[in-house]
Amino acid sequence: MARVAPGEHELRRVIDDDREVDGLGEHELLQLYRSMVLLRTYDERSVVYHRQGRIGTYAIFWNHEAMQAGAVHALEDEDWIFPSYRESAIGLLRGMPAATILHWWRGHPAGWWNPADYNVASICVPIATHVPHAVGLAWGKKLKGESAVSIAFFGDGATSEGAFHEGANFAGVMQAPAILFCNNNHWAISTPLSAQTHAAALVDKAVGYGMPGVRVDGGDVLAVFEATREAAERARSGGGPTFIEAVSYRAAPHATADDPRAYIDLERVEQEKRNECLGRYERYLRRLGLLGDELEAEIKNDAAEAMRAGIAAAEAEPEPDADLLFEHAYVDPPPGMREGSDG
Amino acid sequence: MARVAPGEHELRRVIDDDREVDGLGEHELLQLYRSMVLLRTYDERSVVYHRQGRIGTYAIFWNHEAMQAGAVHALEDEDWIFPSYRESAIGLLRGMPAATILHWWRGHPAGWWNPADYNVASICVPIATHVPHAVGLAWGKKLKGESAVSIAFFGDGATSEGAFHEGANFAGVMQAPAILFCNNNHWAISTPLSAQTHAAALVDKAVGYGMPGVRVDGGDVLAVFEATREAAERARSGGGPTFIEAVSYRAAPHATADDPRAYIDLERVEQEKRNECLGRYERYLRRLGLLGDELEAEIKNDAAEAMRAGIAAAEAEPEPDADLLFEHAYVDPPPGMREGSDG
Amino acid sequence: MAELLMVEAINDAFHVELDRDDSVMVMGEDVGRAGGVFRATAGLRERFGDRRCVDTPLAEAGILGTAVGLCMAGWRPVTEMQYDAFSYPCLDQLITHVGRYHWRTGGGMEFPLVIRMPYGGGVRAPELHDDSPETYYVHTPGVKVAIPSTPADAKGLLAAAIRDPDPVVIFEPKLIYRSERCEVPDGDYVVPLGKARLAREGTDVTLVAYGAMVPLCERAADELEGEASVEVLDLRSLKPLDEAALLASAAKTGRVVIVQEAPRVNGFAGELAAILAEKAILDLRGPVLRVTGYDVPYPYWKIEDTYMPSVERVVGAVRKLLAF
Amino acid sequence: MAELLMVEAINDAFHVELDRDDSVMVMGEDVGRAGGVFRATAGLRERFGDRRCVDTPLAEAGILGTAVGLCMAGWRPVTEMQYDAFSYPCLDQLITHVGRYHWRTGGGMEFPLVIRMPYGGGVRAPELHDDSPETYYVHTPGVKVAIPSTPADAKGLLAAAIRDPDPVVIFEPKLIYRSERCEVPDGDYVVPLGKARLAREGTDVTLVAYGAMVPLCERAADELEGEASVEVLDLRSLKPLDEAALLASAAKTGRVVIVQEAPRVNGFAGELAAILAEKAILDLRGPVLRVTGYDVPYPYWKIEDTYMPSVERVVGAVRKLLAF
Ligand SMILES: Cc1ncc(C[n+]2csc(CCOP(=O)(O)OP(=O)(O)O)c2C)c(N)n1
Ligand SMILES: Cc1ncc(C[n+]2csc(CCOP(=O)(O)OP(=O)(O)O)c2C)c(N)n1
Ligand SMILES: [Mg+2]
Ligand SMILES: [Mg+2]
Repeated sequence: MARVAPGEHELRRVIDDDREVDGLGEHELLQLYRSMVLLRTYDERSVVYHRQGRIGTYAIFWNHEAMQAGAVHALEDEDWIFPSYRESAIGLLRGMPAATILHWWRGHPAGWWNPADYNVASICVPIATHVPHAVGLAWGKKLKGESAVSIAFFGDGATSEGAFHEGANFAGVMQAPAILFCNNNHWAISTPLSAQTHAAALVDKAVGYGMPGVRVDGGDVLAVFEATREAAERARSGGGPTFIEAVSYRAAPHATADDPRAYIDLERVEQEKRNECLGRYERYLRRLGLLGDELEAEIKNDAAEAMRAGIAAAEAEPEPDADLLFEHAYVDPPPGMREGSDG
Repeated sequence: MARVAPGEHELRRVIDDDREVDGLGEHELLQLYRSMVLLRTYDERSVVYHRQGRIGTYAIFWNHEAMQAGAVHALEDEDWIFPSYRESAIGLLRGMPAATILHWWRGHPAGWWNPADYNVASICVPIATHVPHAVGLAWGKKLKGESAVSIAFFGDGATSEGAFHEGANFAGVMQAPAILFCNNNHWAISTPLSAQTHAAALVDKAVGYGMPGVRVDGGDVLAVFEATREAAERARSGGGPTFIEAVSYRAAPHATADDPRAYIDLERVEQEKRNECLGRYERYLRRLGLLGDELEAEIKNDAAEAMRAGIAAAEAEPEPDADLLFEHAYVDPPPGMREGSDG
Repeated sequence: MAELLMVEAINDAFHVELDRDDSVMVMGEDVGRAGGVFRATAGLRERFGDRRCVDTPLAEAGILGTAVGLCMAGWRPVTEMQYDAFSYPCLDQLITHVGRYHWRTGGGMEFPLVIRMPYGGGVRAPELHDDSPETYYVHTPGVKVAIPSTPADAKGLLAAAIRDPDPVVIFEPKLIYRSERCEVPDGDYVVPLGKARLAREGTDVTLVAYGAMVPLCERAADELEGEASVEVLDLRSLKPLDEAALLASAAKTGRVVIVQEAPRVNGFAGELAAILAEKAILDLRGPVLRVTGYDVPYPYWKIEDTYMPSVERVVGAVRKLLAF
Repeated sequence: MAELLMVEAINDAFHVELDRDDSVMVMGEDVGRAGGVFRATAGLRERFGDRRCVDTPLAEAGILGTAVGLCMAGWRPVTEMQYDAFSYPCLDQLITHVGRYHWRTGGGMEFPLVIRMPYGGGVRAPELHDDSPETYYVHTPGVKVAIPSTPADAKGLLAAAIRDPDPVVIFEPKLIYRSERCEVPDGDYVVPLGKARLAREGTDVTLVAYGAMVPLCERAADELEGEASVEVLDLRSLKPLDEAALLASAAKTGRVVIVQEAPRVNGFAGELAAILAEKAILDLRGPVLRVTGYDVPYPYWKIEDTYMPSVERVVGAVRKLLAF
């Protein structure tokens, strides 16, 4: 009977083990921190903006910042990121203006970007359907002899979809330089992990695709960094894809429209909040003596400022021209495209 | 890094290990033999009938009889079988007339049966799409407090489809009393296993669904029987689903329309033919002293007679009434169903 | 009679039907613990248990595929697709199996399953929460399709679908899920499939619509008050189609405008126009006009109103037709 | 000019296009080692290597989904779906991504991929080898659809599709893959999308068709020789549609019969009839008739001829129209 060797289910950790990660100096550690703060600020402000009616329904990623920042920092600029709605603001880490992402959530066409400008694919709304895209891109780069790697972010729920499976299998067969990054936050809206899979751990799926699987503490930005860097190096050097299960917990509602009190264990949520990823990393940096009150305040101010500027820029944008409806549906549109009113 | 404990990849065997299977007496062993002969005869005659223009394109299952007979004999009559086109004649083992199956391949509506008559679902043509059906049936029986188990037969290629994945995952989550029986004959038409998956073995997929996986010699009818019986017992007693990988080899063309010489290793095919499953079982029965020339001839004659009667009955059937076109599209058809000519 | 929102009427239908027939079960993403993201299935898990109201894994083909097997085990599964555009992964099971399995068994087995989903635009939602996919479903043989436009019809059509021996797909216009409370009959209530509803009588022109386009057409009729006597036909059911009602109204008014929010090309409005071109050619006093979505991806919501058929566009089409 | 079967003409187009542009690649089930189950891709793997002619895993959504990513890496992937009905698993990728990704990037990236598949009935095959799924594709915004009926068009349209900057779906009528050898221009040869072909000129009635229904209409026209002068319009491309050619022919003859083998309800013939009902109402001398498949699962092949539009049914419709 097939089974995974039990030891493999242990989470890789850095912060709680008080380890250090090779090659990460003071500068890099603080850059990581800046990224996490930027994401955290984006997220918290967005919830406020939603309440103020400035943006629409918004998918909260509070306590997911370590996964997003840790993974992105482990990549090269040439590498491609395929986000789900949960990573909507990940482009910030590639220099995308906050206003762009705010526009996306405002339903404004200025929120649609050219992926080639940042090597960040469009936000994928239908679950898991971007996994084959990320694999196709990585495979395509390899076929062209280029060295870029791709990473797809998706949730625990996504692993149930056929699209995940077909993409992961292609990745294995084509030995695509792709990283399948599963954010296992234990919930798919109201559906708990136990109703999503009977596997002992999601990482167990990796073996069925013939690819290495790694299980990492998703609240530990350095562990995520380390695991992703290793996967990216393997991919870039021809070693094929890796499945990363980052174990975390959704300590906020699924989105602004959701009320998790009906289904979630509130005590567990409180416990997770006390151990949330940004605070954990702050305490680590303080233990190393790299972060003090002043620097923390400065970094948080910078992020708050970026968001103030972002929302101001977004709101200064004129309302979109209705004729945009017909822009870009096709490169070379069929003559009937605009028909709809009365022939 | 997750990986399957290496020992698990070994094939379970009975015949080559010269073991015996608990609870299989002389009668049962010969019944198994009769079933294999019946299937073999059906298959070989069908290829001839195709050449004679009596039936259409036909999917050959030569050297797959051990898997089909071994598995079906391990089930109870209440258990449901979900065949693919490769198991088109599996109903024979449940008392379905040969003529019915021949009709299916003749494109005659008399080839469509009521699954409830035999607990054999309709032949599934689109790859892997019947896996969720088998799982849903098993889950539904369990919800009703009934004890029936289901088995779905599918190929190595089928494991790449999203439908396989979604069905298998449901089986795990619902702890459905289902057996996922993968006939790994190493080819999906012209596509070799190595282009289908990067997994070391297909059985490695089981762990990702949190279900037991078994790897068995698909040419060894007794090994298949034993593994399936164990899976059925586990399912019936509430232990949930099992994935069985039966390792075999497609020693014949994919179907009558296929010419494998363009892609297959002909030497390997010859070697597989010499070790084909019916001969292996015959030699085993002879070693046990259960089979002699006379009995073998009698059993083979019976099967040949059944096929002669089957094709005669099929060809005696009148051509179908064209109005059948409109039968059974709906239970309660919409008024416009028959419109098509000119309004 | 209670005054209910559409989504409450649907919930009421569930309570009645699950109580009435214990082979009915509900399954889908978030239908149980959360009671559905629109709360259409609220309270069912508590009342009927987690075996008859099942939170499934996130896998639409798995939901519909296992539902086929559940039918074979004697269940009447009512599946939910969480949103229109998230139903697309189930199309393979729909077309290859759901619509064919009864036929494939020579009529031996029935597949009385229901697929329901919120559909349509105008709700200021992110991408892919706005589609009107009825064409993909109605074109598929073996499958019936209904689309309510009022709370009472939402209840009655769902009940009819659950009791129907064939697979039925119900599209629920999420734009009007909570737009208005209306009287809904208590308890057992069935609106038979295949009967259109004359939402408004008129003599000069017929507006044909379904779902969220029906109240829009009624507003257009209001707008045209004094100018033209407008009939509004709410189809309610696309297959079976109440062709008699369509042809009768066309014969009466001689002028037909069909309103559909789905993209125009090969949408269901085309089928209706084709029926008129075949069977009402001598009754028509002018062209059959279609007011529809466009052959473009459903847009960002800041400009979605430009995509959606509007009162203005419908009124414009009517005026054009009257002036023909 | 060589005399080629349709499937040979397709193979020829592949050789020319892969040679011409080294960003073109071919992918699908059995397209490489076996050269395709119909041998449409024969010889490509040998000539262009296994990186440009790829045997994929058995996974249609994976094929189309990775093709989207390949486009982002600068490739022009030509995907094969092995048969019509086996393309349904790719519909989710088609509708949610293939048709929307260019728009989603604000026009920044192009997705010049091709999906091709053998389609249609009449070939004495088992279940699900006979579908005509064009409606599911043509209704999808952002996607173009072409269907050749001759070997030369099969070559020219495939070349046009490969060079087109938008996603294009090509349905190849397998019934006539090997029915007849015709002259096919050598080398570079493109038939632009959106131009219909007047297969036969006539003055009394127009038969509108595409794919395998075109030769059938020509046979019907032969049958009607002496009785009526029949025009046969081969659309070749469903989107973009040559509406001008359709309206011109309707204006000339005043009588139109549309022939489609897909099930009738909400099929593409309905769209064509709707266009006529909108834009040709003053030209029509009688109803627009549709000769189509029925709203039933494609049948067992012993009786498939009853399902398929026949010369007899087309002739019957024409006579009915002439007598109107
Ligand atoms: C194909 C599809 N089905 C359903 C949905 C609706 N939906 C949006 S988020 C979500 C849950 C996703 O859970 P998970 O994959 O764990 O990601 P998380 O939201 O936890 O990041 C669902 C069901 C969708 N977006 N796409
Ligand atoms: C969804 C789908 N795609 C493609 C096909 C065409 N097809 C028929 S058999 C086959 C190969 C199947 O291989 P495998 O699953 O290994 O089963 P085997 O034929 O070896 O028994 C293919 C691609 C199909 N029937 N269904
Ligand atoms: Mg999750
Ligand atoms: Mg195989």
